[in-house]
Amino acid sequence: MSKASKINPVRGPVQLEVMEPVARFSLRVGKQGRQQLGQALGLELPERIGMRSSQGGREALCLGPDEWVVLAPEAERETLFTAALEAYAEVPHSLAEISDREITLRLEGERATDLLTIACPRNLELMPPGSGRRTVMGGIQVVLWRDGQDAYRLDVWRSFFDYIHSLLETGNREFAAEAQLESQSA
Amino acid sequence: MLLIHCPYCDEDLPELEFTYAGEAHIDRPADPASLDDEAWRNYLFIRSNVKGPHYERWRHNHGCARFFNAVRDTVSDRFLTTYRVGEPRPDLESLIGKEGRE
Amino acid sequence: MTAFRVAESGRVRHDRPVEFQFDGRSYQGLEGDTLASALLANGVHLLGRSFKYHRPRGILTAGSEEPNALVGTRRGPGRYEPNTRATVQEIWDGLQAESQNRYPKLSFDLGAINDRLYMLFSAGFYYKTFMWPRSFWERVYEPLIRRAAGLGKAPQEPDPDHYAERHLHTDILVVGGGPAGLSAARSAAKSGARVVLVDESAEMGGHLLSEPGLVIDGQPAWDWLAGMLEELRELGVRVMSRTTAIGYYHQNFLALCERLSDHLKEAPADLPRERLWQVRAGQVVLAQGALEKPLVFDGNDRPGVMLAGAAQTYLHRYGVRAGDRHVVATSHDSAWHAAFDLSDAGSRVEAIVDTRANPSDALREAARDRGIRVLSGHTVTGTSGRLRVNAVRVNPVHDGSVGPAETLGCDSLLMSGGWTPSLHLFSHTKGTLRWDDESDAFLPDQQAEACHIAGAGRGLWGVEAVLQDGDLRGAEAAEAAGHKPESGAFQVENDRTGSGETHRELPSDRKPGRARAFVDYQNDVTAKDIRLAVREGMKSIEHVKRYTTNGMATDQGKLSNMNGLMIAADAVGKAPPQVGLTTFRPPYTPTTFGAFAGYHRGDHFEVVRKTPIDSWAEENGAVFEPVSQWRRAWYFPRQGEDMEAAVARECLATRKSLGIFDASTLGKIEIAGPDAVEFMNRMYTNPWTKLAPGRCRYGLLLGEDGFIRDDGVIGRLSDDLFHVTTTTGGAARVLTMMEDYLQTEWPDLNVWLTSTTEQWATIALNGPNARRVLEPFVEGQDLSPEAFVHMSVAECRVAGFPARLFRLSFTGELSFEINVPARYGRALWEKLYEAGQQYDVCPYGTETMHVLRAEKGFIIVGQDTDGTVTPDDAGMSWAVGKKKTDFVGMRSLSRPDLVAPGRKQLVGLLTEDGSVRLDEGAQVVADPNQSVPMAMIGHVSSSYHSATLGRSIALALLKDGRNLKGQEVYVPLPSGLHKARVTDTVFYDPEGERLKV
Amino acid sequence: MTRFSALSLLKNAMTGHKDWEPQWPDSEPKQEYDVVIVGAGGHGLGAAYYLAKEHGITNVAVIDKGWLGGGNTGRNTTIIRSNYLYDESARMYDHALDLWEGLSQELNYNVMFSQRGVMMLAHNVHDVQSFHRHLHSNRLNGVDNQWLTPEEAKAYCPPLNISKSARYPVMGAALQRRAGTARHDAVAWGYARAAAARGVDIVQNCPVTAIRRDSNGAVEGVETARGFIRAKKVAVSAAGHTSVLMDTAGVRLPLESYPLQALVSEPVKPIFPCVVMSNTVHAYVSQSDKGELVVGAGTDQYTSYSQRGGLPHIQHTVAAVCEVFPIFTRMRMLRKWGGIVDVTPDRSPILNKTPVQGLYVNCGWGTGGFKATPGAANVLAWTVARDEPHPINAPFHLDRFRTGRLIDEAAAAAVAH
Repeated sequence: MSKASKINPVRGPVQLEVMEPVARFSLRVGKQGRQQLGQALGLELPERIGMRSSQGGREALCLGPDEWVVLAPEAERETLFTAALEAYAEVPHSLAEISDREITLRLEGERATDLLTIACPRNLELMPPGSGRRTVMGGIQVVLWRDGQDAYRLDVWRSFFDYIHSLLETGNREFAAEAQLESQSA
Repeated sequence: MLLIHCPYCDEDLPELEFTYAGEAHIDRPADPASLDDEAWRNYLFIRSNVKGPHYERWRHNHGCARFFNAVRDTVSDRFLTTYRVGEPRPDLESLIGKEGRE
Repeated sequence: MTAFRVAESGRVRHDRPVEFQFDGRSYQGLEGDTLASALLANGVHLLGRSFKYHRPRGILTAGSEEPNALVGTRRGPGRYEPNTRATVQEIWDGLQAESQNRYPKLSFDLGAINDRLYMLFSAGFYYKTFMWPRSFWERVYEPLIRRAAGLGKAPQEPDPDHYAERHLHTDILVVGGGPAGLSAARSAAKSGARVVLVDESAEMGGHLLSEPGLVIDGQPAWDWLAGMLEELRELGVRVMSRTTAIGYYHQNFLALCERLSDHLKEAPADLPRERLWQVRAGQVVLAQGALEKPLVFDGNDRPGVMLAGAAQTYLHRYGVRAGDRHVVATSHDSAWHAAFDLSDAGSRVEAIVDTRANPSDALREAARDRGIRVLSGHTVTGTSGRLRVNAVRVNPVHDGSVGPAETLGCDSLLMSGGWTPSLHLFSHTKGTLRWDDESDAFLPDQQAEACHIAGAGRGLWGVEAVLQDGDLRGAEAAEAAGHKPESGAFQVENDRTGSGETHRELPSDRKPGRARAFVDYQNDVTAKDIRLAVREGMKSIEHVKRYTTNGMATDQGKLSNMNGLMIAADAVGKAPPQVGLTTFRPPYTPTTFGAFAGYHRGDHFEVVRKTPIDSWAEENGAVFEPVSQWRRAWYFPRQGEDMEAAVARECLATRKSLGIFDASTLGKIEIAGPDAVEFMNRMYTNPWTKLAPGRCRYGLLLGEDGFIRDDGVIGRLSDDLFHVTTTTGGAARVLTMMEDYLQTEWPDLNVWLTSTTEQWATIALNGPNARRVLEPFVEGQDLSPEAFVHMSVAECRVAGFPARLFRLSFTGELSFEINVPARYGRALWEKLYEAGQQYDVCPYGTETMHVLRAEKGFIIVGQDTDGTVTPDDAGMSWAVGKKKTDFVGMRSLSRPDLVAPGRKQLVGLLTEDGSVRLDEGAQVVADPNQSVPMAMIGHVSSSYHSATLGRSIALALLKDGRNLKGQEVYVPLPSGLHKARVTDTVFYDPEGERLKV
Repeated sequence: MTRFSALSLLKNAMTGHKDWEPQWPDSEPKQEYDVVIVGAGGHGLGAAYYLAKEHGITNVAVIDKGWLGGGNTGRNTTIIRSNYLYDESARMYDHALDLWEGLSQELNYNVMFSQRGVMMLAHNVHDVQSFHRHLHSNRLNGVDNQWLTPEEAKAYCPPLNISKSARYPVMGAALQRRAGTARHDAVAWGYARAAAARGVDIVQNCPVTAIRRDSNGAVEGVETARGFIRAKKVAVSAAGHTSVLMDTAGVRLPLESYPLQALVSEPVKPIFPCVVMSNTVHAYVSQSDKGELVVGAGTDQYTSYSQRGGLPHIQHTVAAVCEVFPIFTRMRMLRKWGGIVDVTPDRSPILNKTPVQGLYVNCGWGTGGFKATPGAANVLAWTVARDEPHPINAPFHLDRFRTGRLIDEAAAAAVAH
């Protein structure tokens, strides 16, 4: 079985990678002037929960009816802040920095979706690549970005990160053990 | 585990993303000081606790973070509908009628 | 080959022998055997002892409904399991099993004395006796009862296995891999729906595995099965064996338990033992078949007495004959076929005893062809044989009267009392059942969930009918799930349709009071127990169940409920549905705690939140304490120091020079927007309008009931931006409460809330040298006392990191709290720690923090308040905006009891003997000379030894406390009576001089 | 009534047990009673018994919508203790405990009251403080409760994990030795039998649909599925269903009904000698006489009358049990079930007169009703008989929610700082 041979018996079939920090903001703004603010921030703000946009290295994901998480390269942190500050008088909003609130884990591999289902009760098939959601994993709130059919990013609050990471590693090893067993019996 | 329709996300989602937030349509009095003790007690503590369709609040706290309203039958735990904060109380009869036809 | 194995028969691998042990003796079985089939192949029928009478028991069934053949199994250290069903456990090389509930050994059990005294142990006997003398219940009777009860022994060691979880979403879940489930899965899958098919057994096929003589669509049953499974695979159906649907919950949410390793000789280390699947299905097809009922007659429990359907399964699926000489007792056609098959396999069938006067001619003929004697219109009135049945007593019945007995020698008695649909999961949903007079069975009626019952589960009989029905239900489910259904047709040859009749206990010529006719085998409930219960007024089936324990054994009443109901209904004199059916409750079969716990064990039981500075504390020898989900450094003992010494040193060092403290766990909420100040005014008791940007203020948050919920220092960063801090444990709660008010009561407010608890690492520097150490690191803010007064906040840079800097004090010393992005927390800590060396900087933990704040009379919410304390009770009326017309909780503060005299108020307490530290929680009395119960006036909420003051200090909530200032009160402790003086809450530096540095 | 004893058991054994009488008659309701009690659980049946025995009022009916003892009486985890913090609660539960101790003899029915001790685990500093507050208060109230070190706790309950590296290490425990368990069904049956013997009618399968009041506003009787039953006094003791019924009399209650789940394991030989409660980890365990581990869960988050309850809650509870008692992972859950508990804002009961003349209420016991059974029944009978509360239940009045004089045990246990 060619599938089994790909599996690293120690680490499991899914690549788990802790990502470097980026500038991350929680953006809150009402309907009024929303697109104007988006322009100021160099981003389109998608209106539907779960939808994403990206523009020149910046990304936005709509998490709630008036809430977005906005990512930008670290170097653009101040630029973004300044732009928001300038727009504030006309478009009151909240731009809170949360770059350090969360740590991001990247998952990739054929069984990435399966791996998430060890802890995530949501139906991930209803979350197509290019979308994202705030949801819950193992009782812990996370923001899940689906970047591809088999690729995800998972933003986890800092103090919960190790817990989620090690839970997913356990699941990953478990998948490897099952594959090993299957290849034995095949 | 209940399956709950979030009226903001427009998705059916597992209960684990939600928290219950008590009976709905109990508005905080605009001027609490004007209420006598009994009226204030009623606001604080008296709940309908109905056996049947119950107007109640939930929060999609591990999702869009919105509070919203729902009508749920407390005998079957089945949701008849969910709706956004600020929307009027849906008419029960039409809801139950709709249920019956399903 | 073992004595009872049929050559080349069954689905076991005759070329793969497996060695295992039972009660220390080695046996050989074959790969594919269960423990039960392997023991039967070796002629072993005695497997255990019953619960109450310790009667010898054998194997009754071939499935998970087995009530008798429960054993302990062991697979190495920590892997002992009691009450394993031998009929389910697959054998593997080296499996060790042992019998249970017997002493000294299975064949000679002293507990069997109970069996001799059975007349005493009637239903509910324990309610009627063991009451005198009173003290004997706990000392004598109860321990005796407990020792006698209980089946297997609990595991004694922690379990080295791990357990897993998965969530699964599917269009259609089919429960049961027998003919109905297979055809349902196929028709559903062909429509394009996503289908999951599960079966508790090691392989799919269900009844087909026990009836290989069938020819389906022109193919032998097992070939057809193989083809079917291949087709399902091609259709993308997820087929899961060894997977039991254990519970059916709201909105088509089902729990499945998959067993992964218990059947393996060796399992990879990371392989979980079991996995709990939580499935949300659009539609559910329940194809769980039917369960065979025993007949109820005297001695129906001897080893060697088995359900006929089970014998058929052992023969065909495992290639094992249940004995050499069988008698078959039945009220249903199905058992005849078992007899025929055994006869064809070389067993001798002494007789078929049918309770019906006129079994069909076809059956009689088939029996005659095989030379089997047929006794129709007969009853069974007894069996004999100590550890295994050796004879059956049968009598003819004419017009309700029982004729003379005849004894038939045998080594195996196969029985069938007909079949009852398996509707347990359907019952979990609160779906209703209706009584069907024709089949004398409960059938599904009103459904409460989107489910479809297929096959024998709704009373159908015969494989063709069941296949056809499964196909239809599968299509129906697919259509309901929004797919275009496609159904097929089936043709089955050699189909054994049949019918039967239902009985209560069989008629007998013997004294009914003497009959040991078992209804619930494991719990030793007999027919006369049920009749006794009814006689004593237990007329609801729930009462009968609870009084007799019928149906409460580990088979969950699968074998006993229907027979019990028939007997109870007869005794009450009502039709069965009027007496009712007890509710079936999850799980469908007993399921390990481990499977339910899943990953939530050991390190994964619950998250331990750690701050960015936690690792430094750990490296530097901190002792930690759990605080809500966090662990926090409690104190930093040096060599040889106990907690008290460490805390005293930390306190003194901080007051004298400099202490450093990790406050990162404090909750933080950013409140932003044009209406931020209005929002603050409405939430907190304090006034906020006049707080200037750059300044901060202590805020007090109440519940709407007027009691203190949380507190913290709140900084105004700009007109529209507040940095709120909350207690560690209160962070999430406070944010939720704020969101609730904002979203539902005040949606008009233009303000937004963001949790920033984990964005920032927070370091508190306390002590007269705090500024000296900090100053060189700070850019963008003048730290001088004039430029940065007490209760100020600034955004600046500290050690090059972006920072929010507070000057505030929770210790009474000059103090700064520096918030930097979490990733820099440890780096900043280390820089400050290094720079602080010149001032003998002292890292301290939560205990020192508590002492220092108590010396200043600052409260800890949750310790000095307890959910019943108002701001005034806590002596904090100053924090309540006098001119405010409303804030959360304000109205409640004027409720009669909250303004009544005699409320408990926070005060200081100084013991007469300063070396005495009162116990936190100690109760205070005014009059020490009263007798118990004493009138208590309050309790000690905080109490410490203050190294600074060289004596103990305490805070207490006392009735009318502030009026008691200066007076003496008493604290009666087990160590003695302590006198204490009521004081102000501030023990140290009441004028706040030390802040003016 | 046949007196139960070893002798009567022996005698009946000789005659094949065919001479036992019904333990209570299944009564048809009369048209009128002095007192109607709604709800044939332990509390209602007990109140009827004490009305007859202590107050000489025997023209009493206990009416239930189902079979007697079929509500929370038959669905709880049977924990009995009295080590409550506040004087009011301690008195109530200690009164019950006193009655429990002689109940089998009093009722001539073995309710299997077993004083195995209830041990409550402290897992953090805050628990320790809170438990100490209880201990001291109990001591001065004459209620037994003692502090155990982790090692002593383990000696008292050997399966306990006291590893310091546990997620929630055991920092000590509060033990009430007089506390324990009883056989829940037997409590209902014993009271039913003893009440019936004194002339009380027990009417089963007869839903009460409304309480009727006369033109003066006083109670007139109850409407039932079998017609109107006149009564001078009506006491409602219907747990989760109380508020719906009281509504019909115009009395609105601060009650909400929540699902509460419990479960048992397969039976095993004695392994667990006491009751252990861990509020922090949410594990409540004992072992029944039959050998089953009896495990209580917390309430689900939403109000419900469905008696179903969700899976996540059970998972959490079982995980908690395995955390505190790691040897139990290979034990199997045999059965789980749900009850409906009625909860007041301060989690203390309402047991008193109501604003309606002749109407009495006993409700709001939340998860703690079983342990109070004899005490609550006893003072309810007093209250009904004398039309005034017994000093023990006087504080448990409805008006406290207006004045703010709550008896909030849970708030006193408070939240972690």
